[in-house]
Amino acid sequence: MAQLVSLSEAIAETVHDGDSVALEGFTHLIPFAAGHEVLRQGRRDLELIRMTPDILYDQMIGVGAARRLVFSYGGNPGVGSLHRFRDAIEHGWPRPIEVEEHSHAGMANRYVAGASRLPFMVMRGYTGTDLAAHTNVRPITCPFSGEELMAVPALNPDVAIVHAQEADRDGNVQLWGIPGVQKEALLAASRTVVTVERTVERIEQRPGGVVIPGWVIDFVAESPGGSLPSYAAGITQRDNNFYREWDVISRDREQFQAWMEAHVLGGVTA
Amino acid sequence: MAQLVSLSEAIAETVHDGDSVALEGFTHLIPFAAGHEVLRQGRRDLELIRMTPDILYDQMIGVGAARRLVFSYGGNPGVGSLHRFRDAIEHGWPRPIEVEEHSHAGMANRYVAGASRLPFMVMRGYTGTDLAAHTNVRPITCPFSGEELMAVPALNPDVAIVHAQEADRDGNVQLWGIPGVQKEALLAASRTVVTVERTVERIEQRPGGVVIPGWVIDFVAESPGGSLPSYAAGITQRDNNFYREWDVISRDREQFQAWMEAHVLGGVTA
Amino acid sequence: MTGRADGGLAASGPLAGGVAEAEYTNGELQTIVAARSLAGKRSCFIGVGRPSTAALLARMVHNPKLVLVYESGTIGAKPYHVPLSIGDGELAETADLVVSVPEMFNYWIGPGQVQVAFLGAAQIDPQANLNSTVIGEYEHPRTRLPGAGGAPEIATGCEEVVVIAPHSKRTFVQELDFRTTRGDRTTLVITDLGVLRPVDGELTLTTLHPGVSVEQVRENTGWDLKAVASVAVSPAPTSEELAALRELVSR
Amino acid sequence: MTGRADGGLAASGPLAGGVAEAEYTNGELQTIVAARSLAGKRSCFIGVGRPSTAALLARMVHNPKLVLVYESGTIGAKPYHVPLSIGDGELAETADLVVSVPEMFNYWIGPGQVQVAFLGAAQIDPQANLNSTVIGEYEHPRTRLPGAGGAPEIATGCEEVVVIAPHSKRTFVQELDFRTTRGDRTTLVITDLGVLRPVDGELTLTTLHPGVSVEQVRENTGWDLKAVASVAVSPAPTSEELAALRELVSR
Repeated sequence: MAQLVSLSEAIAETVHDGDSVALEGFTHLIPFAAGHEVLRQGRRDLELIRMTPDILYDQMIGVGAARRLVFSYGGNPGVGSLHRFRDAIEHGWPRPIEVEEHSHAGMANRYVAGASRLPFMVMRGYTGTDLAAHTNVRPITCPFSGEELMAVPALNPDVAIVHAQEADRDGNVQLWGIPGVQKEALLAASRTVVTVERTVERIEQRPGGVVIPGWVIDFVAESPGGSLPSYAAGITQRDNNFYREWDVISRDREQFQAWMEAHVLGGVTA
Repeated sequence: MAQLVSLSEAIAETVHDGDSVALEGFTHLIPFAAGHEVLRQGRRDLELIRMTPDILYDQMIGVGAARRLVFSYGGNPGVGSLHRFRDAIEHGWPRPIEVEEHSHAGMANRYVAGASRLPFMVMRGYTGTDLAAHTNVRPITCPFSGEELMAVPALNPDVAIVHAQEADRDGNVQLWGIPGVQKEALLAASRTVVTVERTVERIEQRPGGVVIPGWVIDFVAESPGGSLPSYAAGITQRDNNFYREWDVISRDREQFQAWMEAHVLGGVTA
Repeated sequence: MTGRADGGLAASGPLAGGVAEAEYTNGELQTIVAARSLAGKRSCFIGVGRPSTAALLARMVHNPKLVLVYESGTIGAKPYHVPLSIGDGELAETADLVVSVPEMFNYWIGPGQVQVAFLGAAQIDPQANLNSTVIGEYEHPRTRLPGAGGAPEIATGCEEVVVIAPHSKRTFVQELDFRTTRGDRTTLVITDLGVLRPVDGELTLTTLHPGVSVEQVRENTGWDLKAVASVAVSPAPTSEELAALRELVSR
Repeated sequence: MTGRADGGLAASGPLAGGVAEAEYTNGELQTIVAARSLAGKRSCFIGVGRPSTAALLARMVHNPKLVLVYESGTIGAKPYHVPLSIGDGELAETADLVVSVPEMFNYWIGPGQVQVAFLGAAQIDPQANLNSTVIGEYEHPRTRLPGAGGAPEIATGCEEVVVIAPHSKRTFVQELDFRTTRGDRTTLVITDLGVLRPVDGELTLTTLHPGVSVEQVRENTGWDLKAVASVAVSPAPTSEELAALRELVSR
């Protein structure tokens, strides 16, 4: 049964140095506030997992919190490069980062396997690309047809963190709009945190609403605006300008560090 | 793009003698009217596929329309036996019927494989039961962990028929309440029919609503009350009394035949 | 559709209520004992029939937060009436969430998200393996039963399996005609005569319902049933339990 | 996030409009030619940038029923504005249905439910294979690109793949630095200079934009580009196309 706690308590209870952590949200409901709290608590050596590492992971990589990145698309959506992500891979700044990359279909199926507590899932993919040789997938033969397909290994993060629109007092959660892989990430992880825009007396299911019962969640923390500059459909708006501004802020190491100090770390030495 | 036609036209265009046909609906939205139309059109030698063959398939088997049954639970929900199903298997009346049976999890995953156009899906199951030796599943080894799991082959019926609450004029369909495996059955099949309670100007998505776009459906036919004595959540009520009465009607071959003649076949020799 | 325990209340004869003050049938006691087994549990997978009645009773008397899961896809259903089928509209209307059948098995049952399962069967053997497929030979069955339904993966997915079955030699057999479902995770078998639990891998009599003798249970079991050294006796239904059960089935 | 074609409108120089009456940029023409390729198609998978602009233009001018699919899970999106990201709220709000990412790939993209895909890339080779992973060596890249995203399975799932890319030797290369995505199903490569199609398995120049010469295209291609015997010329934008495109981007 989910405990309703403060964001700092939720992160302190779940995220430890060296953990594999998935902060999910596919272009929507990205848990920025929770990721920033992880940085303020000074976590290090994280294995960061995320289909679409965008600005949040650029920030986490840029301050040196990650030793490893598991992903399928690392870009600033609609804008271009992630400069901190590139700097870490191209120049090892502020520290070298190990990379395991997949296609979106591969990552999605890895979460499905994780949520299903199966060791792998089967798909058509990777064959005939250079990805197959550079990542962790293995061929598998259909025992009925003999067709060769690809197996992708389950993703079972130590911690999954997602953002949603609302929770009730039992920690039942509802999100709506683009649902991404959040349900799978929560069901696949050992420990789970959901940040929410608001707490409600009773969840009324919405059109397109995805309800996740409180008994599969460890901690729920209120965090209004907790996905900005991403957004929570129906409650906050995506700050498209900030996504463009980030391209400028993040190009330069010093400018990036000053921005993080002023807006995220707030004097805390991460 | 779905064509909006009459029920008789939809069935005539899609269901032929010898076809494999899945009329799905898991304890809800069972497409009785469409199944009855298949019988009135005199179809024979069908391979009937359905997780939970209940009264509708008891009727189809009882008139001798099926040569084969693929299923996971053949009972009258909450009441007991399906007498026509039993008579066909135990005594070959009115004709012998071939049987391929699975667990629910197996059938569900066979539909998932079918909808995904993959030849099989992987699951934990069948091991240590007598089912494995009597049905079409094969062991498969995880290429990462070495664990032995089970592969179930894809289900891709010639025809899938489901019932839903509503469609718009482009044949986009919405159903709500218990969603079962209807989406998977439609996406897995070569030809598809959806019967609906009503046609609406525009689909407004409901809480729990499953929307299926018209461009993956061949035919939509209005059939108000088309899932009775099953039900369409929010529109019709399940006729629990009829499920109990069926136990009596179907026990006796002659009584069954008279009932079918009077209520379904209407003078047509099936 | 799975887990339907046979034997309605009407079929059970009254047991002398030497211990209890109220009169009750052994079928009522079986349901009440099943409901008690859900005290302190988080979630329970149930089929229709006695398991549903027991789980609803548990929510009324012992465990108002108990999460009921039906394989039709309804999670957290709070039905007011005992449902006739697992697809009854009230289940979806009152559920916390409703999922597709593939999601139910792949994300909820298979990974063990549901703690306890109530299952029924036509036959059960000393290792608690279950048969719900055929009586007789598979290819030429004497009685064709409904089949596996969700039981095989429910029985290997949930942490604990509770079997609810009428106690007779027809049901409690040395050798199953067909092994539909594995008994590895069965912790409790609740009958109209008493309760069996696995001891060293074999179902053993641990509790008798009031007024039932060990001999009576042995006579109704198709194998040489062992009993623990000191067999307990089920507490008779309390007046609260009995009143709640009767109110529930009369709705 | 996949399928973003580089090169905004502003980066394209004007082409002399000898054939057309209106002035237009070659970027505008590229978008217009891409939009025309969607006439008569049922559904199109698109990323952000020029593919999105082209697909919205196609819905305005050529094919109002065209179904737009974004990998964020929005199927049948009808955005009024060209979206900045594939997760823009307007996509979900206007979609016929919104699905999870696993469902998008497993039920819609993989099985070929979506007819046409628009993709972009940093590099393309003569067999239309694409690189969106690295420039340089994988372990020590000179430029780390965003990576595969949905492209590999989109390119093998959809019936027809249309690549939209700026025409330069940097992009059109003999050998990819990394093969991210297979080119088997590519039917069309639309650039700011013309159109290439596979002929006997090799991308071949079939159409020039007005005012562009075969030599000019060859100078901007990193392999010895073949051309068909009689190269066609793209019809210049109609005033309707141009007006619609400009209205669209000004929203």
